[in-house]
Amino acid sequence: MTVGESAFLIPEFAPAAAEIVVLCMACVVLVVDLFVSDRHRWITYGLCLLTLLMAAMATAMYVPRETVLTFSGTFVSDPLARVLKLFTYSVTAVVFLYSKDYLRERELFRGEYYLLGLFATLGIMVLISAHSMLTVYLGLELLSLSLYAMVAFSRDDPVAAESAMKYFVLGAIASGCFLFGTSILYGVTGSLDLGQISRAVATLDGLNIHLLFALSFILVGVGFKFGAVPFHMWVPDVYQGAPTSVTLFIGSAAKIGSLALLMRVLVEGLGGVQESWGGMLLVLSILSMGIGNVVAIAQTNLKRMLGYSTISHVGFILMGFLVGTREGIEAALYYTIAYVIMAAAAFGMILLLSRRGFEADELEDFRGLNARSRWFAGVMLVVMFSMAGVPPFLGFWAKLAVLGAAVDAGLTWLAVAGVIFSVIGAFYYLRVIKLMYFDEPSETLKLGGGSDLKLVLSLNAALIVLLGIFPEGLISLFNQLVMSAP
Amino acid sequence: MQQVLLTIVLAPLVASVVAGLFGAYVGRKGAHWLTILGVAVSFVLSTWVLRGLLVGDLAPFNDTVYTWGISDGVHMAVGFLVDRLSATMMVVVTFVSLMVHIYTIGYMHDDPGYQRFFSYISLFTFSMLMLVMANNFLQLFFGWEAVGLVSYLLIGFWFTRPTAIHANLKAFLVNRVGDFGFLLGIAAVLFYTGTLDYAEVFAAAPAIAGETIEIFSGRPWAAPTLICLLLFVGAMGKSAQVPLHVWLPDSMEGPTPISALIHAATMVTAGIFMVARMSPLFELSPTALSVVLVIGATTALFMGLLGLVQNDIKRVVAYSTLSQLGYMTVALGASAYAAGIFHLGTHAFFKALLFLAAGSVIIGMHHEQDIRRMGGLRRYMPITYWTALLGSLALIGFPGFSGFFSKDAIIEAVHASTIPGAGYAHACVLIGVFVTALYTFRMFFLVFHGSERMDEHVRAHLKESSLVVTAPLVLLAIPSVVIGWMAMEPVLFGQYFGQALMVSSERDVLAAVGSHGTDPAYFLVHGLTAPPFLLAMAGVFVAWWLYLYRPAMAPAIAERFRWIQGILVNKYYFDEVNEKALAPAVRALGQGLWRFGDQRLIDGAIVNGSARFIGWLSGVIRRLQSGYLYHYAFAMILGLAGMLGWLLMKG
Amino acid sequence: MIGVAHYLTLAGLLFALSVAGIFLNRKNVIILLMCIELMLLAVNFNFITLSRFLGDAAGQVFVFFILTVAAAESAIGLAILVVLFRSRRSINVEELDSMKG
Amino acid sequence: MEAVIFYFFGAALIASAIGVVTSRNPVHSAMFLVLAFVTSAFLWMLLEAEFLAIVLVLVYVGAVMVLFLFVVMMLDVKVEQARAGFTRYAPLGIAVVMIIVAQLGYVVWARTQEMNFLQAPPRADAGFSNTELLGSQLYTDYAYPFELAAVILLVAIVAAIALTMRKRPGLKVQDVARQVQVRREDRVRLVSMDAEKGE
Amino acid sequence: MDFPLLSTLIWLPITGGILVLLIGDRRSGLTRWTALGVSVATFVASVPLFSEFDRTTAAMQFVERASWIERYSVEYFLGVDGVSMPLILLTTFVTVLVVVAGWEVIRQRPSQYFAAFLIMEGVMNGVFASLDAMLFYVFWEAMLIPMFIIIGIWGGERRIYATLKFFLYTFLGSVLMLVALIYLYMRSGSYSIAAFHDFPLGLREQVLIFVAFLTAFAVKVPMWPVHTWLPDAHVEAPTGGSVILAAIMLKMGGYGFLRFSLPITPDASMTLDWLVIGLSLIAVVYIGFVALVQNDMKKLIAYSSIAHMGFVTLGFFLAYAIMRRTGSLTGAVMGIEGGMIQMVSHGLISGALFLCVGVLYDRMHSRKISDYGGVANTMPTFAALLVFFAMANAGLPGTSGFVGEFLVILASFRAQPWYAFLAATTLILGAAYTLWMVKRVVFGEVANDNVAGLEDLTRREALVLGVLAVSVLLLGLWPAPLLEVMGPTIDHLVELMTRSKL
Repeated sequence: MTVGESAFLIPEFAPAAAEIVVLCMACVVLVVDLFVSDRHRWITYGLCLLTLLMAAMATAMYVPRETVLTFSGTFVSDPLARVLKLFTYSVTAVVFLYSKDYLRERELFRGEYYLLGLFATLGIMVLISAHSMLTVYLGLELLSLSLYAMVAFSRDDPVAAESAMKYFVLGAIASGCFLFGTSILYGVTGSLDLGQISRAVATLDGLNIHLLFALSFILVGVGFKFGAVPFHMWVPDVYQGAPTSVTLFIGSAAKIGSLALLMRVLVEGLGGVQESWGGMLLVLSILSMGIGNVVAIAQTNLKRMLGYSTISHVGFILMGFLVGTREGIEAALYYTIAYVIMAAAAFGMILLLSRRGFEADELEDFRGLNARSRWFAGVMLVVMFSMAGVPPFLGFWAKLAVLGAAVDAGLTWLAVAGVIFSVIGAFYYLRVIKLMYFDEPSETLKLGGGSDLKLVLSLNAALIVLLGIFPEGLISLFNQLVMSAP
Repeated sequence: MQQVLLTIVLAPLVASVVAGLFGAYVGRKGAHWLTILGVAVSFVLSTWVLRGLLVGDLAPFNDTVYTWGISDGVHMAVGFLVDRLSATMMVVVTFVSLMVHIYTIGYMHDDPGYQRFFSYISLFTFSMLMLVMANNFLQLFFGWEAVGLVSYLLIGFWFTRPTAIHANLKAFLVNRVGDFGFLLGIAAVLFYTGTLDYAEVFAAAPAIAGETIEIFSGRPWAAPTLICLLLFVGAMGKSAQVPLHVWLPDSMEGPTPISALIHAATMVTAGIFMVARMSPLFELSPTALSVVLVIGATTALFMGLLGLVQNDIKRVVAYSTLSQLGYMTVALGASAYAAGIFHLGTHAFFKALLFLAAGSVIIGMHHEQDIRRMGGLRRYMPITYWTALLGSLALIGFPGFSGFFSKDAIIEAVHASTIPGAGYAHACVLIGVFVTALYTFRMFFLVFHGSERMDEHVRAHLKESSLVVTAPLVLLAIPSVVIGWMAMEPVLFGQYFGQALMVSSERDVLAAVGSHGTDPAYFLVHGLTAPPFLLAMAGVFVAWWLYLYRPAMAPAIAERFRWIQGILVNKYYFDEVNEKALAPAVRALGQGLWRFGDQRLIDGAIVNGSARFIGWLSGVIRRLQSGYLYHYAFAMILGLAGMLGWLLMKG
Repeated sequence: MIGVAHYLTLAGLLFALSVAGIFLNRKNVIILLMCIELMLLAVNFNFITLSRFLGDAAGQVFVFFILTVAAAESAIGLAILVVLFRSRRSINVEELDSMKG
Repeated sequence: MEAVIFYFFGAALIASAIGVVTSRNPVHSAMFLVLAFVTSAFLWMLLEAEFLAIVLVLVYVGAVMVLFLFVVMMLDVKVEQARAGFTRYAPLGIAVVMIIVAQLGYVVWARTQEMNFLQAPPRADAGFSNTELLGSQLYTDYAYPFELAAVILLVAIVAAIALTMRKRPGLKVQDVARQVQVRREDRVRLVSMDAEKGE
Repeated sequence: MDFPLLSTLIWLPITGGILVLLIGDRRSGLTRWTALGVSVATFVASVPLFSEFDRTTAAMQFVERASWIERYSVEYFLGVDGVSMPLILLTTFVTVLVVVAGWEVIRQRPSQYFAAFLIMEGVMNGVFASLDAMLFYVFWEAMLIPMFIIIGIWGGERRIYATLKFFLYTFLGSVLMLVALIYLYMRSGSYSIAAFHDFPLGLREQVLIFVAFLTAFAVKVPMWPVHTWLPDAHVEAPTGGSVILAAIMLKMGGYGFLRFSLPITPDASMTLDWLVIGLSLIAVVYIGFVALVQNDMKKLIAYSSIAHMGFVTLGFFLAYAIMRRTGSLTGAVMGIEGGMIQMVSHGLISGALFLCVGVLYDRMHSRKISDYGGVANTMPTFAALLVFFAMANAGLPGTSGFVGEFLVILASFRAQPWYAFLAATTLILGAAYTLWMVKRVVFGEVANDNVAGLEDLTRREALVLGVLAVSVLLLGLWPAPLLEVMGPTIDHLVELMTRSKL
């Protein structure tokens, strides 16, 4: 065992400018928040949004010609990373914005929420740019630990605490498994660097038992993060138990983290044994689509239902990955982003409807919404149909992309299974619409929520419609990203 | 020529539309004058056309009016074929229609649906003209169904009467059964000849004589037989042949002018006309002709028998109509098409006359229709009485009257026919003559002679009907008496119909009938000694004996032959079977398919069943999400174990 | 001769034990947290073993980070535990079932 | 010698791990865990990871486990309620564990023998410093992860404080600002009532 | 054609619908007039489609083509031929009537009601005008949304069951089609329907694709045994919804068979034509019996729709049987033309019948036959029209209902006399169930006080029904223009569907 002979070079910091900005600003926020009274908490909020804006600028302004590795190869900046980061900032900003009124009404409007949110965002960014199993792990933990804390954030709520505990324990198991797999992988390939792992894997026999052994354990971690069956058990409980603003974060922004995890570890690192993990994902995918859709039907709690809905969507995302072709990966990326946009709007609606001392997370709370607000009933309608995969909304194209990839790879039967499950799934989305439109309202209160929330939520829905009618842009974006990757 | 024909057709249509849609504006007078004018125009022009054709001024017309549509190279058009056959029909139709229009003014005088009625009957005239003037199957079917529609509307004219609306539905449906066959027949025609145009079909007909088709595997049928039988099913429906006759007696629920016009004189004879029109096809299939013969004969006799036990004046006439239609059909079956058409014509006059006379009686009796409550009306309604007597004599075929010539010709023709079933048919028609006379004069005696059995109130108001009622009676009585004498020779033995009817030489029974002599006088003399005359006289005598001379005898005989009486009163149980067995069976089948097939099986088991299954599955899987952390962890570990197991099997 | 397989097997057993501890333990959340520590220990064992046998320091570095994260993790875990106990007055695993289905 | 140390501490490690899992009393579990860490540290020494072995004992046993014990004590979980034993599904659970052990055993034990490229390198020189090695790596190649680790600790701190430091909800505190801002509507409710009708 | 006529027909009503939504319910007068204006404008805009149509060619006309999603070669590709053009006209025509029919009846949220119908109009036009399979699919599915809402909000008591059933049933059918379309795209590299027509496929693929298409279209048509959503949806839908459902949406299934199943999978169609023909005949006979025993007017009409649509599918699939039996294709075109005319005609007639039921329902709030009787006494004009439409429904010659049935029966005799025999039973059954209903509702003595209090048609209702009656009559008396328009297209279609792809 020797000291690294290779001469150490001062790393290039520019690619990580965004991470640096976020970290520094997080520290600033931490300090500022100490001196801000509750009434001026908006300063913290504003600073957080500013942070995201600055990070976005940092990311957008750094445009290298090609993939850049830095920090001794632990950090990578490639087009995919930059795009995903930009999505992360936007979604996080939307999450922060949606959450503001909700938190304020629950007296949770404290700096820590935003701070943890920023750290979680940082975790996602680290995952996105990870180029070593070590950074993958650290990003994952940074994200997870922040999320655990955020779930438990509503301290007096026993349900929240319970869900946080479940999330924590299961998450720890998952990361334990992930680490165990990583250690074996380290033994097999002799490296933690994803590039070297990839190269090492390429030289190995695809059926190398240790590699597959490592893969199984890693898949537990990936599956858990995504919430794929059978590693999904936390999803409904956490979605339901966490404060809605946190559910929103987990359901939207955090999914980009999961996506990055899968992209980096499985696609980049272990792309050589795609057949093996594809096969395993196939099972996870079918189980997720099936169980997610079927069990969602029985739910009465909207957040919980959306949790199961997430599981089913994960099935679709995995369908894209398991195909293993570029089309499949492209489709999975597209699907994930589409899902994130839709989920943000869905949870945004719950936030919009909730008031002080009242969570609008039961399906019943949406009863007769059309009579209370035609506009926001329309927003929810769009979201639900989009999630159900009915054209001309965004969700349809996402499904189309994934199904296309599956059919192209000769997995037509899987596509058929997928669409049949999505028909089952359509039932519970329709039920929400049914409640909003066909039933009489049980209350006639005007909707609360600030105008900023309403505006952004409307824009969010408009985006779903627009990207449904003009899907070309987003589709070709991911197409270029995937095609440009080595 | 085309303009003339169009005018003939459209005049009643226009009148009908105006009277129907703008009845409120034109008023009652306006409505009846307008429609009468329309029909009168048609009648006059029709007569002109017929005359032209007979004299030779006009050549038969066969041309397209407009193209209805071209599909797959098949030219479907609305067009007219006016030869002597159709021209004759046109005259008969328009004449009877005109009479009925006039008569209606009196008969429907107080009815609130006055304009509507006129509109309907004018529409009917239009439809019937379209039917007889058609030069292709499509238009034939048009007219065919259109008259059915109007018949439906008119039977149910008094739509508040449950019996009327029951009857019209029944009429329509039974007719539809016929149309069902008819349409298939048309399809068969198209299949074999590739065209719907009469002339082309007839031209192509000989070529298909040898074709066969396997309807049931292993049993080839001759194509013409199939075509003709299918077409004849249509004729059976419209011309009320057994077993599709059930609607006609019930159709008497409609106003009497309708019974006269539609259900005696014109529409019901459409089937006869159609078969005659299709003679080039029917001549290709002796089998089909036999079927026609047997069915006609059966109808002729057995429907006549039913007339014996009816007490409703209109129903007696209706069963008589059925029986006479049977005679016409028999004529067709025996290939004596001309005789059939001839009887059609004479029957149109005398049967319309009888119906209108019955209507006149009904008016006089204040809408009492039961002949058991009539009697001795001779004194109160002389014109009706005398015209009815003439009609009755014509009906029973009293020598010299129109019915005599036509019916005798048929009986002779059947006698001369040699196709299978001819013997049975001959027997039927002979007995039928006796039966006809019996029920006709039973009714006649009960209504006009004997004791006055109506109540005082009715009797006090009994009087002869008004001129608009009696004038048509008189006008109809004239042809009823003379038309036979006038037309017999050219129609039956001459070249009256020219090329319109076709009879193959080996079955030319009319030629055989006419081999001894063709003039009416010969027939008259010959008829006086022939069995039909004797049978008819016997019938009249028996009627007199039973109903005038010894009124007590009839119930006694009825008592004696109770089971026969029962069968007859119940009309051979056709209605019972239809209404108590067939209709409930159909409804039960519908209910079964609906309740069991649709609701239980498809909806219940499959559709809702799968929904329930998913719901159940959801409930089950949901329970796996127990809420317990260790179960969650266990699931993850199971997943891990599963993946490990899978890879170990692979690696 | 004690080879790499010996160490890895030992770590594997440790891992299995900790996993078993997690889902067989029906009573106390704290023991769950301890099992997690045990699990991380097993992972660390693997890394150190492989680091040694590969002659590569990266494994040891990884362990260093795992230890750090594990400390942070237990801090948060225990904090959640405290919150849980305060709000429910119980840390019994069997009573953590208010959400299910 | 190496084998003796390995088997001895290995056995001790497994035993203490079993102790952790099966103890009825969380305090006992914690103590077993400490024992497991310590025995591990010995084995790590055997693997020439001296720095980590020491860190494990110092940091883990010294800080983290103390934290555990502290929480156990603080929450004052009643010992008698703990661990009523394994429940009826235990056989199934144990079966699954056995399956996993078998799978692990097969791969790690049986198949790792094949990995002959994993040969133990010769023992390091006496002058070799494991600590120095790690230190130089951490501050150069692993600077980025190192920073991230720091952030994670920061998150832990923030989270722990945010979650556990609190004002008691039952505590009655005067809020002057709110008192000053009080408005009439907050205190007086105007009720409009129908005049009574004398019937 | 420079002016984007088809785009106008799609987007004008959709924009109009959004506009109506924005106007809202408070100014309901303005809402109604805007809706009417938009629908009339759309109808007027659709007239040139007919008048300018080139009747001599089977080629697509009024073509618009632009790239939409390059990544998947999805194009915004519109065009009509003799098959789709009449259906677009039917759509624009019926929508006007539906808007007028809903004029005063809809009091609850009129703006959403009218908007839903306008948007649906645009989307339905899109379905018929799309020449790109994915564009088609987008419209095809999007159509479900407004319909789901329409039935759900303005429907009857069991509307929720009905609308969910409707949605899921049709959704299930169409997602399989989606997979088939994707498959075709992956094989042929384009979503152009014309490209699918020319693309060679093996028999096994064809059969699978055919089955997928069949599921989608059979549900929509609907064919037995996937028809059970229709009675429920019809019964519960508001009048306008039933009309659109019956008049247009069912037609999409038939259209799909012509546009997709037959030309894309000719060999599979040939192999499996017995299945479609069998199901069609079952629909005619079985459903005829079921319709007979219905005691709800709308349900009865709904079942009659299924039976009538059986003729459509029967007509479409006769070609192969004809070819097998007679060795020539004579009659194939007739069957398809019959089916097409049946579609148009059924659109008018069943639409009219639903409007008639709606007229009664608005007055008495009951659809049960037994609640009526003797309506003719109090509503003579209405009764006359109802009897007329009933007769048309029973296929009386001179009405449009006859034309299609006639042609299909003629053609089916060529294929197999028994087909014709079974199909022709509709003459009896159709008349039986329709007229029996008419008898019980319209005729007889005034059944109860409610009926006695009925008022005859308002001018608005009379206008709508009158216009429909005239159309039904016109089409029945002179179908030649329609046949002329379809002729070349269907000739071409028959050529495609009989050209083996193996």
